[in-house]
Formats: sequence, structure tokens, C-alpha cells
Amino acid sequence: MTQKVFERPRALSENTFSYCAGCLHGVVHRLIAEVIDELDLMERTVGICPVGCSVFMYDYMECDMIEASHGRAPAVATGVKRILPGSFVFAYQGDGDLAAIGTAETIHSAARGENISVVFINNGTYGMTGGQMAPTTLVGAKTTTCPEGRDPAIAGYPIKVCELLSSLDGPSYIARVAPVSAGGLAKTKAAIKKAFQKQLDGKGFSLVEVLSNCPTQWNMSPIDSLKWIEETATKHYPLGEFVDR
Amino acid sequence: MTQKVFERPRALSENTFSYCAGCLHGVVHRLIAEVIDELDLMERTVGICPVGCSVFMYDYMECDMIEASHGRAPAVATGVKRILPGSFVFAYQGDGDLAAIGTAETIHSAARGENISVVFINNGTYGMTGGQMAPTTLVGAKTTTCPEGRDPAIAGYPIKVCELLSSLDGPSYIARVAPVSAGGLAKTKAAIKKAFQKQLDGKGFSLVEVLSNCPTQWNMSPIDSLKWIEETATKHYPLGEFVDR
Amino acid sequence: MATKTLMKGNEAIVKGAIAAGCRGFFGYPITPQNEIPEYMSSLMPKAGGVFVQAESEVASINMVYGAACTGTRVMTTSSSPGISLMQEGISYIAGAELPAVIVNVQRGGPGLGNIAVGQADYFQAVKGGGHGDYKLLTLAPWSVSECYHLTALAFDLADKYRNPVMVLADAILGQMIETIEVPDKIETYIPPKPWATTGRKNRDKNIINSLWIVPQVLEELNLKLQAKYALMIEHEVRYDEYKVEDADLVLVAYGTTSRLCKTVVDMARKEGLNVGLFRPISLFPFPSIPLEGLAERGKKLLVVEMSHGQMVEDVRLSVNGKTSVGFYGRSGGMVPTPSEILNQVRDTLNGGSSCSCCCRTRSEEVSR
Amino acid sequence: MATKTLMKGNEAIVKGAIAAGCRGFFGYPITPQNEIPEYMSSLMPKAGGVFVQAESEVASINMVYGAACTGTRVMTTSSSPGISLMQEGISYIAGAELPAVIVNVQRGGPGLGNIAVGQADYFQAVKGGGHGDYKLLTLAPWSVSECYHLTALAFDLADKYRNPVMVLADAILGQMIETIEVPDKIETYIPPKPWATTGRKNRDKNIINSLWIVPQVLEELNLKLQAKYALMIEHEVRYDEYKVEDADLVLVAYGTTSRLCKTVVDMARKEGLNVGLFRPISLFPFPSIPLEGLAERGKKLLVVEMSHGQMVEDVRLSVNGKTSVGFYGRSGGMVPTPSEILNQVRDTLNGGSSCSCCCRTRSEEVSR
Amino acid sequence: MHQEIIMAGSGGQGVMVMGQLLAHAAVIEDKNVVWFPSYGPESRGGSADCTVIVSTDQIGSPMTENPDTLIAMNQIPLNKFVASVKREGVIVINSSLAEVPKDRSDCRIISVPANDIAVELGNLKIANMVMLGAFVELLRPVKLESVFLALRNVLPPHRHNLLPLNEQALKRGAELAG
Amino acid sequence: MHQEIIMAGSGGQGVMVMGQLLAHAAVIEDKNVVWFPSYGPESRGGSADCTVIVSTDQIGSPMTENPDTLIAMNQIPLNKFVASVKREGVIVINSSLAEVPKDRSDCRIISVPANDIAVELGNLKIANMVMLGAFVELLRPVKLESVFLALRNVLPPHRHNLLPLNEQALKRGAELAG
Amino acid sequence: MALITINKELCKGCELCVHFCPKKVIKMSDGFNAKGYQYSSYIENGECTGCALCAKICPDVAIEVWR
Amino acid sequence: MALITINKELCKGCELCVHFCPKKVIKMSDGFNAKGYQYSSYIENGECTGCALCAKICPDVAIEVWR
Ligand SMILES: Cc1ncc(C[n+]2csc(CCOP(=O)(O)OP(=O)(O)O)c2C)c(N)n1
Ligand SMILES: Cc1ncc(C[n+]2csc(CCOP(=O)(O)OP(=O)(O)O)c2C)c(N)n1
Ligand code: SF4
Ligand code: SF4
Ligand code: SF4
Ligand code: SF4
Repeated sequence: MTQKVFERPRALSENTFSYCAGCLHGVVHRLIAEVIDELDLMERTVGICPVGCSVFMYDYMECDMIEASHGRAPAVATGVKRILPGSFVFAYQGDGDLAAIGTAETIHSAARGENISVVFINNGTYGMTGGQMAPTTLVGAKTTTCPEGRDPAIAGYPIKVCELLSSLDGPSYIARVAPVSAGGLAKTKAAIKKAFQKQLDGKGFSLVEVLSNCPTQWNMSPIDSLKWIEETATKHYPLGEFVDR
Repeated sequence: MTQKVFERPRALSENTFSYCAGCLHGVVHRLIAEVIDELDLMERTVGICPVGCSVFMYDYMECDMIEASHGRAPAVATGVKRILPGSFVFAYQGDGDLAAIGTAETIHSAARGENISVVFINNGTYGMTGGQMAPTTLVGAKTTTCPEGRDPAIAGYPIKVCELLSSLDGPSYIARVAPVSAGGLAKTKAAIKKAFQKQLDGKGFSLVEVLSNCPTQWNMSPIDSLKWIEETATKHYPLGEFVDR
Repeated sequence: MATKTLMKGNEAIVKGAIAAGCRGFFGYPITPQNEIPEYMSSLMPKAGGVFVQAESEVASINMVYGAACTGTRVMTTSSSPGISLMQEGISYIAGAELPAVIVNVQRGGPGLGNIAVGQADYFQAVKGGGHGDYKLLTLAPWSVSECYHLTALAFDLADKYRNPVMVLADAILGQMIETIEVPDKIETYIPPKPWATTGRKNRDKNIINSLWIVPQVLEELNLKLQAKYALMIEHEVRYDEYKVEDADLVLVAYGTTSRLCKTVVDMARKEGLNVGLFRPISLFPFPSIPLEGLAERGKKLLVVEMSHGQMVEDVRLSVNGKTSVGFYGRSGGMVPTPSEILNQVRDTLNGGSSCSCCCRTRSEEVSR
Repeated sequence: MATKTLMKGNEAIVKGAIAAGCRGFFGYPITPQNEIPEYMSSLMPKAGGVFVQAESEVASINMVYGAACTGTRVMTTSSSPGISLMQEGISYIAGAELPAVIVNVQRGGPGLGNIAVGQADYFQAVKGGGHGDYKLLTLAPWSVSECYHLTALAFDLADKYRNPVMVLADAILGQMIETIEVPDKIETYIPPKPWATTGRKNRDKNIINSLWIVPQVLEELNLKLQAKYALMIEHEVRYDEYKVEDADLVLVAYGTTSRLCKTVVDMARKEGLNVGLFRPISLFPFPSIPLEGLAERGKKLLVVEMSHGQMVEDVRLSVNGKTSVGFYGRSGGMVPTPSEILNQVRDTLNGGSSCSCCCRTRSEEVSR
Repeated sequence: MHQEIIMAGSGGQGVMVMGQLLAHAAVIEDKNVVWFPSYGPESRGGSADCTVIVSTDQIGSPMTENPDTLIAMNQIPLNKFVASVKREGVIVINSSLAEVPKDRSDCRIISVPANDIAVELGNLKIANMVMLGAFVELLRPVKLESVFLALRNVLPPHRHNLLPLNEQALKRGAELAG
Repeated sequence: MHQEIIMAGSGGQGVMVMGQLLAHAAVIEDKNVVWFPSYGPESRGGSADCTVIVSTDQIGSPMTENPDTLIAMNQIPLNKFVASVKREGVIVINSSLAEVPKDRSDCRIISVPANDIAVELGNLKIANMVMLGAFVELLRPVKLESVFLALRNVLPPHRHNLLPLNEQALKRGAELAG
Repeated sequence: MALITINKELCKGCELCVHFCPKKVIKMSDGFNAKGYQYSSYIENGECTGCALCAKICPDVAIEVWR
Repeated sequence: MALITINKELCKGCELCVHFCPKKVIKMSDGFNAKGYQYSSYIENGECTGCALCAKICPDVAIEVWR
């Protein structure tokens, strides 16, 4: 007798994602929803959406959601969590959002050990606004605002968010994952679950950096974009757990 | 025949500092002025003052000076230096300025490897506004906004700026010094000189963190404040060169 | 019951907020309002609330945004440059229809300016310093007592309209200490907040949002906001009058300046000049109809501000040419002295120049 | 000589800036102005200038502040929420009397709003969204060609007055492509800038600052600024008229809306209605005197905006009750269609409701 | 001459390019032209449409309420805009992906199986050129030769190898309408 | 009764506390009072002065243009405010640090060697209390006993060991003026 | 006995499932769905092990797995 | 022969020079300067080595050193 062994998680709505074909935003949404289901968090979750391609995340999740202004999701999350310490609060952010305009909010919510969880989608570009350079764009990579390729003499060096935050005493969990293979998908989910569990245990700030893709702005097929992450991105952004305490 | 072996550096104006008695802001100003004299930089220097007790620094220096808005000195410095690559640009910032409101500007000017030099005065408090908690206030320390002492459960953990910036590829020089002893004074000057030289050599972002005092807000005699730095602050903020390349 | 005591304006703001049930404060130090976060850091925890010293004003206002999403009464405070940094966040709070209280203890501007008194953030408060067609309900205290009571009222109004409310104070009000009768308890009404994002237990999911990608839908939001503002205009106009009945000339001023003008009225009356004072307490909604009434009764108006002419525009829009509107202003922390103002009053009553487009010219010219 | 070509509004802003000698651009992506930083990233280096993608709008405006200190022509661009984040920095630039150009390609608000067209940042631009008594000289293009030429002019005016100049465009102007004649070279005058902080070689030290701790001194700065604004009012008023001579009703609109209104004028004339168009090009200084002139000649005015009534206040202040001022507005990215506006025109000419305090009410009510 | 056209489709169907090509052709003929886009919020997959106004007069409003012509690349935009087309206007539909509307019998409706033709020509991406060819042939806002010329100007030199394919697609469309 | 006083000195001289003490004493006597400070920009070392208005009426303006009394803790603030004092007003000067002004012969000028007395009493910091004592004794805006009472309210309990010293200083000042 | 079902209207034709399927039992179909995407489809040849890799990589949660 | 001069009007009486002087040739004076600070003064006992430590720690650059 066959039964369903894989289905849409309850915490995910029925709405079709507005993402481009092959964009991993959808995969990460699903993993978050699965973890929310597994930890039975839906009734106390407040999720914070960023400004970026995932700006409509509130339509895709079945839990309470708040749309933050660009880069300020950790501040918004702080406001919610401080007032409702019994809630479960996660923020979902892109690299422009978290590592450019939101740098101060990121660092300080981490330093404060704010008891929130951040899922950070590093796709090396500003997807929504048309593929401009992000703080995480690799040296040499071409974008619409570094058409000749990122030149460190002009645009400096990419920021490694996990490494940056690891010097702080506030975070309880910092990890980088890449959901681009069977193993990578499993590790991504495990990291998200661990991060969420840290919050439930009152351990303070947790962050999972997901090396993601943007087939559209990278001008690659989805499968090539995954290969590129596996072969190139992980060289510059090594995977692993950076903080776990 | 006696001759003057120590006198007011040329780059320092005749104006009396508005600082409290025993405040090391004055010492660091003088050291910067001495280095400007020694490297013969006065005619091409543009200095950026922060908002903080040293907000009037433009009155104390003999070079061109710009008053920045609170926390944005590195962005202002970037604007100047990009337009005038032949100029010598330094920013002077307190811990509220550099490590709180200015976090994003600090991290990104460092990540860009912006060819500027930052002198960062870490006195663990907001001097000018009346001794509120700074991002660098040590756990347990009392301030006007953590009257019971900084409690990590409420206010999180202090940020170690040198350690934080060291994960970036942009900086050419990052050091922490404490001008609270004969040796410390010499090292402070040497570090400032090295930082400035990095800029002259086109090596990119340099930063010297000076462990400083605030006898007024700390409610200590000047000499006790220096002892406290030597004995306590340096335990949490180890001295040394963090980046040098 | 009430206790008569001495209190600093900044302290009164804190106490009024807590009395009204404010249980979340998020702020950043800036003179001349530092006592607010300082008091909050000890009083808020004692009241069972939350105090967070944010890393910046941008973070403060976004923490307020998040905290307001939970339906709890929350606030932030700052002074001029810090309030400027909050403009995006304020626009979001207005767009997402969240109740929140923002206090501006105005100082001298523009730029870094100084830490002395100013009233040059009037436009920013009432016209909307942020982007889009939103309005802050804006209340202007003139005493330590009103710092207390209007702050408390601000929370009720914020909840009633699901709209950010600004208390527009100034450096003098924030720093001065005066006698105040503190009530043991204040009346406050906190409505149910079924929209709050507190976890979807026993209900459908809630979303707090100001993004409406389809123009029709965003226009609907805007029309809803405008309807709300119309209701405010109908129900929330507040003002005070002093000796206007028989006045030939009515001074129009708010906040600290209105106190100076009260002294001027008394001085003028001693000289036999029939002068009165009209004091807007709500700056938005602006008390246009009562002012129009004064105009229709033939009274001349003289607006006094610590700015180069901002509220004067709302006064002129109110009277729409029906009477002359003069202006006298000082700035940069300079406080117009009662005798200066009185000179201006004498001039105006003697048919001296009265400004008809003062908002566009220098106070000197206007005040000549 | 000029070349006729096709160009997008955002591209025209870039080309106009570079033609006027702009050699520093500091910006952050935001729709609908992304083409500006994108073009800048390749054209600015080619022109020997500097392009920096800042980490935020707050950083952008402060980089502009720093770069402007050197006396070089520099600019930033953004759209509504991003401009809100710049308010503190803009106030500093105004306070420090630095020349700089800021372009706002307005979108729908408030809050995150949407990326469609809007004109609801008018107040922010002309009244001062930041703290203190400063003014931005504000220019409003209505075509791709004006995007080019007014941006170029903005640099001259910024230098002339040592004041920030805003170009207030909108999503339609930024995104549309139309025919433009690009001159080979444009006239521009860059005055000497002895105040610039470029290193004190062969001169005394220069300081750029907006901190004046002594109130008297800060007031002096303010008076100096006001005197400058008075000069702008005298010399920099710009506007355009279309068929106003014999008009009974004059539409008042700027930017994209004024183009729609031009179509309306032509449609109305075909029906035999005497309608004209008055188009402010400078929003500050606002063309009050010519508008007052129209009022005195008995013409009714109908203000059309993509907002719930902002410029209408300046129109009312200009005519000071001398004629009726109607208002019609749409928002949230909704564009008033020529036929909608024409209906409004017919109503108004038939003595239908004309608004006297539209700025405070819903467009629906006003437009009924 | 004054023609207002709405071109509508989904992201990736080349609607914007089609409009811009027409605009460039108009400049070549020294006409006035305005092109105005509207995108969905996402980079891809959302709706995408643009307005082109070609005129021998000065152009006022850059938008159109009631276009003379609608070019619809698939069903969704067709449904969205069909009612707005001017009475007795023209509707060009990509019949590979959309059905002839029932309630616009006043209009002239041209069905172009653009996707099928494009697949036939070996590249789905040039369905837009097929549509444009049909429209230009039909209403002559510009000459087809001007569109060919414009193609040369618009395509970057290293893409000129694509010129024959595009021209072929334009011609196939034109034949259909002819 | 309506008295307007400016108290002026340098940071660290206790001018603010002196004013607040007077304000508290006024509340004890059920009078209306406003205290208003002005600081230099720095936490210490700059100038510091405050205005106190004590009145049996409601108080309008919280500032004073022409105070009834100036209390000057040293020369710089004396110079700054001396001209503003109301005709035939009162000027109390700390004669340890300031000289009697020449051009205010209309005023009643009281010289109090407050620093010397304070050093004599063993604590330079209570020079302000000496000045306040002299002023209160002279103009009676409140009773000296009310100031003593106010001291008890204002000083935190763990500082009450300082009460005798402060009272002594107030009394020494009062004696001088008496 | 394992099998998958693909919701063709959710599918955007990214082909990731095709590449990820270890048994190669997914192919791209010839047709287009309502949104104009060429969707993927399941090849029922009995080799599907129900490993769910396709479902786990599918960004549009278009695949359900039965075992 | 070394000596120092202290500009008494610049001195704020912080006493740092007193503590830093290895030869203890600086003391606080009894008088006050114009700003009301008790300033420091040099004890001329011939033991000053001109090491300039006092000058280097003086936050107000009030000390000059001669050798
Ligand atoms: C204050 C402000 N600045 C800029 C923008 C424009 N904006 C929207 S999304 C975005 C960046 C998106 O990039 P990222 O965070 O990397 O997310 P992605 O779209 O790649 O998922 C920007 C700059 C905005 N909405 N608000
Ligand atoms: C936007 C803004 N926010 C806040 C302030 C108020 N403010 C002035 S200085 C300062 C902090 C000073 O602390 P720090 O940078 O550590 O320097 P210090 O005074 O200790 O030398 C603050 C918060 C301001 N001027 N502008
Ligand atoms: S633009 Fe990039 S990040 Fe955004 S939805 Fe498309 S593929 Fe994903
Ligand atoms: S307050 Fe502190 S940091 Fe500021 S001048 Fe005084 S001692 Fe120095
Ligand atoms: S992975 Fe999903 S969206 Fe992509 S082709 Fe397969 S079923 Fe379709
Ligand atoms: S270190 Fe300088 S300021 Fe301090 S006591 Fe000595 S001379 Fe005076």
C-alpha cells in the first residue's frame, strides 16, 4: 500500500512562488516550513520577510509574518522577540539586505545575542533589483554595477558573513550550508533545525548562511548555477559550522 | 645650551581642548598631529571629525577638516578620498560613533579596502551625551543606561572592533593600543604612524583602536582611569597588531 | 488623587508613557532627550516592560515597528537629527497602520546644529518627512504637565487610529523642571488588536505589511489612510485659547513659544493692548476651523515660532486670505524674548508690515 | 549641434549629469532608478569620474557629503524609501552649504509601497523632510529631454547657491524611452570653490561644518540660508504655460502629471472648453507670483497630482483665497487618466465642487 | 499619424525588446515616439508589458487608456487588456498560447501562431519578432525596412549573426498579416 | 511674589544642584517653580548655568531676560550675565573667583568668598551652598528651613552623612548676608 | 513500489528534478502549462525508489512522493 | 641640564604629569588658573632628565621640555 512520503509542509501556503524557475529561495522556504512543522512551531512563529526577491514570503508561509524595511529585519525581529519572549521569531534575508544596508542591524542583533534565528540567502547579487553587485559578489564576477567584473580596487572585497560574526560573543550558532546536492540539502535542513532549536533553548542569536543561486541574474541554467555553487562559491565561502555553543 | 626637545606639534592649533581634565582625547590628538608633522602631510590632509566629545576636533587641528554626521565619518572619508586620491584622509571616531550607529559604514569602508585611516577611540562609553552604554562597554560596567551594570541578557556582549574587522580582506592594518604608560604612548604613536603610512603606500584601509578613558563618565580620577585601562580593559581588549599586510 | 511634585519634561514623558501602559522602549542617546532613555532603562524593567538601547535611530524605529506588530504599546524618542534618520521607518509604520509613539525633543538645526531649543521640525512632523501620503497625528505640549498627559494621550490615539503619533516637544520642555500634579492612575483605553502578529494560535495568520504591488490596492490603502486622517480632523483637533474674546491681535504659537507668548499677552494687556493667544495643541490635525473663526471675527494674527516660518503656512491655509497673518521667528537655539515679541505686537497693531508670504522670506524682513 | 536619439529617462539623468561635469556618483540600487547606478558604473569611470556603490542610502548621502567637500560636482540618486533614509544627510549638506545633486525617481508609497509611479514625496522635497529650516532647490522634469537638461542645470544651481538641489522625477519619467536631442556640449559654469577641503596647500585651513554650538551663531547661519532662499525665489523660479491666455480653468501639475494634463487641455479644447496648463518646473522656489497673476485674472485652478494633495497647498498659499483651487489626485501608482481629469474639468467648469481644503481630505471627496 | 500600441506578455517573452525595436524604427523615420514599460515585481516570470506611442505630433501622455492596437503574447495579458482596446481597434494575438476573444467583434483580430512559427524557425525566443512583423505589415506605424535597420542598431555587433534569423521571423509575421 | 534668578558658573561648580535645591524648597512651600538649565557642549569644564523662577502665580515664560538676581560662581559667567540683571536687582558674586563689577552701581552687590569658606569647611564642592545660603537669607524666595528640608529630600539616604556639612555651608552663607 | 506525482501547474520547468533523479525517471515534457512553462513529467518505468531527491530539490514544491 | 615649562593657563590639573614623572619633579600648586583649575608646577631641583614623559601624557599639551 503506497502512502505519501513527501508532501508540501503544513507551514507552507498553497500560493505559487513568484521566484524564477530554478531559484533556491523556494527550496529554503520549504525547508524552513518543514522545520517549523517538525518542531511544532507554527502557532507561535512570527516570521520577518526582507526586501528582496523574497519580499512576498508572507504569502508563502502559513504563520504570522511581518514585512520589514530593507535590511532591518533583525531590528524588527528584536522588537517582536523582546516583547514576546515566548514566540518563535525568524528573519529571512538576502545578501543585499543582510550584508549591505542591514550590516549594523545584523552585527548588533548578533552581538546582543538576540534570541532570534536568521536564515541568510547568499546568492552573490541583488536579485530583485536586477543583478547589481552585492557585498558577497566574488572578485571578478560581472554584475550590472560592475560590468567589467568586481574589481577590488574599486569595489573592495566580498564580506564573509559567518566569519565576520564569529568574532562576536553573542551568537549561539553560525553555519554555512549549500543545498545543491543530496547531502547539502540534508545539511541545510539540519542547520536550520539546529538554529531554530538554539532559539527554543534560549541560547541566543543563530544564523544559517545558505549559499544560493540566482539563475536569472547570473545568466545560467538552474543546474549550472548549482554546479557553480558547488565548485566555485564553496571555495570562497567554505561550508561548516562556525559557532555552536 | 638648552633647546626645546618637546613642543606643540605644528599640525595642532593653539586652541585649548574642550575635553575634561585628564581625558586622553587630547593625547591622541597630539600624537596624530605629531605624525602628520613627521610625515609632512599637513598640506594634503583632510581630517574627518566625528560626533562625540571630539566633535570640535576641527578647531584643534591645523589641517583641513570636515565635520561628519554621527557614525558616518568613514563614508565621508570615502567621498573625499575617492575624489582626491592624492590627499591624505583620516577619520577620528569614538566607540558610539564607530561601533554603534556607524557599524555599517565601518565594516564596508574596511571591506572595500578604502584607502583611508581611522583612529578609533574606545572609552567604553558615550562621553558627550552623558555616559550611556556603548557597544564596547564591558559586561557588568554601570552606565546611565545600564544603571545596574551591563547585563548580557539585556544588552548583549561588547564588540571587539579589531577582532571583528580582522576577518575582512580589505584592511591593510588593524591594531589596538593603550597610551597609558611610557611604552603604551610610544606604541600608540608608532601604530598611528604605521596606519598613516599604509595609506601613503596605497595599501588600503587602516585602523588603530586606542583604549582610552573617560574620567568624567567613569567617575574616576584620571590616574585611576589609566590604571583601570592597563589592568582591566586590556584583559578584555588585548593589545597588538591584528592585521598588517 | 494626584501628587504635586517637581519633574523634568523628559522625565514626565517617561512617566506619562508608562502610566499609559507603554511596555516597550527602543532608543538611542541624543541630547537634549538623554534623560528619557536613562529613566527608561530603570523604570521600564520595573514596570515589566522592555528597554533596549538600539545601535542607532534607524534600528530604534524598526524595533518599534516590530514591537508594535505585537500590539503592545511601544515608543521611541530622539531629537532632530535622530528623527530624520527615522523617516523611512516612520513611513513604514504609517503604511502598515501600526500604533506607535515617537517623541521629538527638537533642537537647533539644520545639520548637526546645536543642542539648544528649536521648532524647525514642524514641517517634518506634520507634512511627512518620509515618503508617501501619510500623516502623523502630532501633539505639542507646552508644560511639563502636558509632557506627561499628552504622551499618555498619544498612546490612546495611536491605538484608536492605528497610526503613529508624534509628540513634538523641544529642548526647553525636555530640560526644564517644574511643578506637576501626577495623577495616581490615568484613564486609558487599549482596544483589542486582532491584527497583531503574536503567533496564529486559534486564528488565521496575520500579516503586517506595507507592500502592495498592485497600484489599485495601494491606492485603496491610501484612501483608507486619508479617510482615517479625515476622522482625525473631525475628532482630534485640540487647541487652547487665552484672552482671545476681545483681542484685536491673536498670537498663534505652540510649545515653549506659546508660553513666552502667554507672558507677552499679559505684558500687552498691561499696556492696554487687546492681545490674545491661540495655541494649537494638535498640530496635525491642525485647528483650522477655530482659526478661520478668529479670522472671520476680524482679528489679526501673528504667528511666533522658533523657526523661519513653518506653522505659519498652516495658519495661512486655515484663514485663506481672510485676515492678515504676521510672523516672527528666531532660530538656531535663539529664543524670542517676550519683549521682542511685544515689539512685534505693537508694530502689527500700529499697522506695521504684516507678512503675507513669510514662509518664503527671512524672518528679518518679515519682522521688520 | 545636437543628435536626435532615443533615451530612457534614467539614462538621460546620467548623461545630463556627466555633461554638466559631474565626476562623482555614490548610490544604492532601488527600483525604478536602477539604470542610473548601472549606467554610472560604466560611464563615470570613462568620464574620469568616480562611481561607488555604497552599502546603503545613508552611506551614499554621506559619501556625497564628503565628495562635495572637495568642490567636485557629485550626486546621488534613489527612489522614495531610499530618499527618506537620506534626510539626516541632506539636512547636513544644506547646513554645511555644500553643492550636491540628489535625484528622487518617486514611486508609490508610503512604506514599501510599490515600484509604480507616484508624486507623494513633494512635501519631503520642498518643505524639508529632514530637520531644521533648510530648503532644497527642487526641479521637476516632465520629459526625457528635461531629465537631461534639468539634471545638468541642477549642478549649476547647486554651485551657484552652495545648496543641495533635488531633481524630483518619477517612475514613469525614469522608465520611459523617448526622443531627445542631445547637445554635443552644454554650457555650464563652475565657480571657484575656495572653501573646499582639498588640503591646505598655499592657503589657510578650511573647515566644513554644520555645528554651531552658540545659538547666535547658528541663527546667523540660518539667516544666511534664508537670504539664499530669498535669492532663489527672486532668480530661480521656472515654469511653463500652455494655452493659459484665454483659459477659464487652468490645470496646475508638474512632472508626468503635467504631460497627462497637456493631453487633457487638447481634449478639452476640442470640446470647446477653455482650459490651459500651468506647469511649475521649479517646485522650490515655487512660482507663486505667476500663479497669483492667474488668480487675479479670475481663472479657476485645478491641481492634479499623483498624491492626495501636496502641491495644492503651495498653490493655495500662492493665490491666498483669490480664486478657487480644485484638486484631483490618484495614488499608489494609479495614474489619473486624461478622461478622468477631463471629467473633473467639466465638473469644475460647471461650478461643481471645488476644494478649499483638499489637502486634508480624500481625493474621492474632493473629486466628487 | 498617431498610433498607440500596448504590447503584453510574460517575462521572458521579449515584449520589451519588441517595443523598443518599434521605437527605434520610428526614430529612423524621424517620428516622435514614447516607449513605456511596466514590469511585474519579479525579474522573471511575472507579467511584462509596454506601451509604444508613435506620432508625427508632439506626444503628451506617455500612457494610453485605449490603445489603437493590442499585441498579446499569451492568454493572461490578453484577458487583462482586451477590454481597453479602442472601438474598432486591432488585436494581434499569439494564437499558440491564446484564444480569440469573443466579445470584441468590433475589432480586427489577427491570430499569429508565433510560438509555433518560432519553434519551426528553430528558436522559441523570436516569437516576438513574428508578432511584430505581422503588426507592422498590418498597420504600418513604420516601414518594415526601418525595423530591419533598427535591428542593426539595437543588436550589439557580436550579436549580428542573429540578424538573419530575426529578419526571417519578422518577414514570416509580415507574410501572415499580408 | 515672583522672583527670577540666574545662577551661573562652570561645570563642576554645582550650579545646577543649587538651582534644583531652591526649586524643591519652593515646592515645599507650595509655590510654583520652573528650573531651566543651559550647559556647554561638554560634560565638564564648559559653562553651566540655570534659571529658577519662583512664583505664587502661574509661570509663563520659563526663561528670564532680566533676572531679579544673578548668582555668579566665577568671573566668566559674571561677565556674561551682569548686564542682563534688572535695574536695581541683586548680584551675588563668589568673591574668591570674581571681582565686583564696576558698572552696576544700581544693583545691590553681595560678595561671598564662597571658595575660601568652602575650603575652610573642608570641601571645595560646597561653595555653591554657601552662595545659596547668602542669597536665600537676603531675598527670601523661600525660607532657609525649606532649603534644609529640601536637602533631605534631594540627597539620597546614603548621602545623608553630608547633611550637616551642607547645612553648615548654607548657614555660613546666610550669616554673611545677614 | 514508489512513484512521484508532479503538479504541472506548479512546475516552472527548471529541470533540476531531471538532473537530480538518480534513476533518471523524470523528463521534460513537450507541452506548456498555463503560465507558459515547459513542465517536467514522470516516466513510469518502475525504477523510482521513492528517494524523494527530486522533491527535495524542486524549488516550487511541485513534486509529491509515494512509497 | 633639562627642564620643563608648564603653561598654567592650559593646565587642567589632571595630575597625570605628577604621576608620570619618574623623578617626581612636578607637584600640584595651591593656586587656581583663570578657568578655576588647580594647576601643576615644576619643582626646580635639578633632577629633571628631560625624558618628556610628563609632556607626552599631558592631555592638554601644556608642557614643553628643554634639554
Ligand atoms: C531603502 C531601500 N533601498 C533599496 C531598496 C531596493 N531594493 C529592493 S530589494 C534590494 C536588494 C535585494 O538583494 P538581496 O537582499 O540580495 O535579495 P535577493 O533579491 O537577491 O533575493 C534592493 C536594493 C529598497 N526597497 N529600500
Ligand atoms: C544621529 C545622531 N544620533 C545621536 C546623536 C547624539 N550623540 C552625540 S555624540 C554621541 C555618542 C558619543 O559617544 P562616542 O562616539 O563613544 O564618543 P565620546 O563622546 O565618548 O568621545 C551621540 C549618541 C547625534 N548627534 N546624532
Ligand atoms: S532574480 Fe534571482 S534570486 Fe530573484 S527569484 Fe529570480 S533567480 Fe531567484
Ligand atoms: S566626557 Fe569623557 S570622553 Fe568626553 S571629554 Fe570628558 S573625559 Fe573625555
Ligand atoms: S524541479 Fe520542480 S519546478 Fe523544476 S522542473 Fe522539476 S518539477 Fe518542475
Ligand atoms: S598633565 Fe597637563 S593638564 Fe594634567 S596636570 Fe600636568 S600639566 Fe596639567
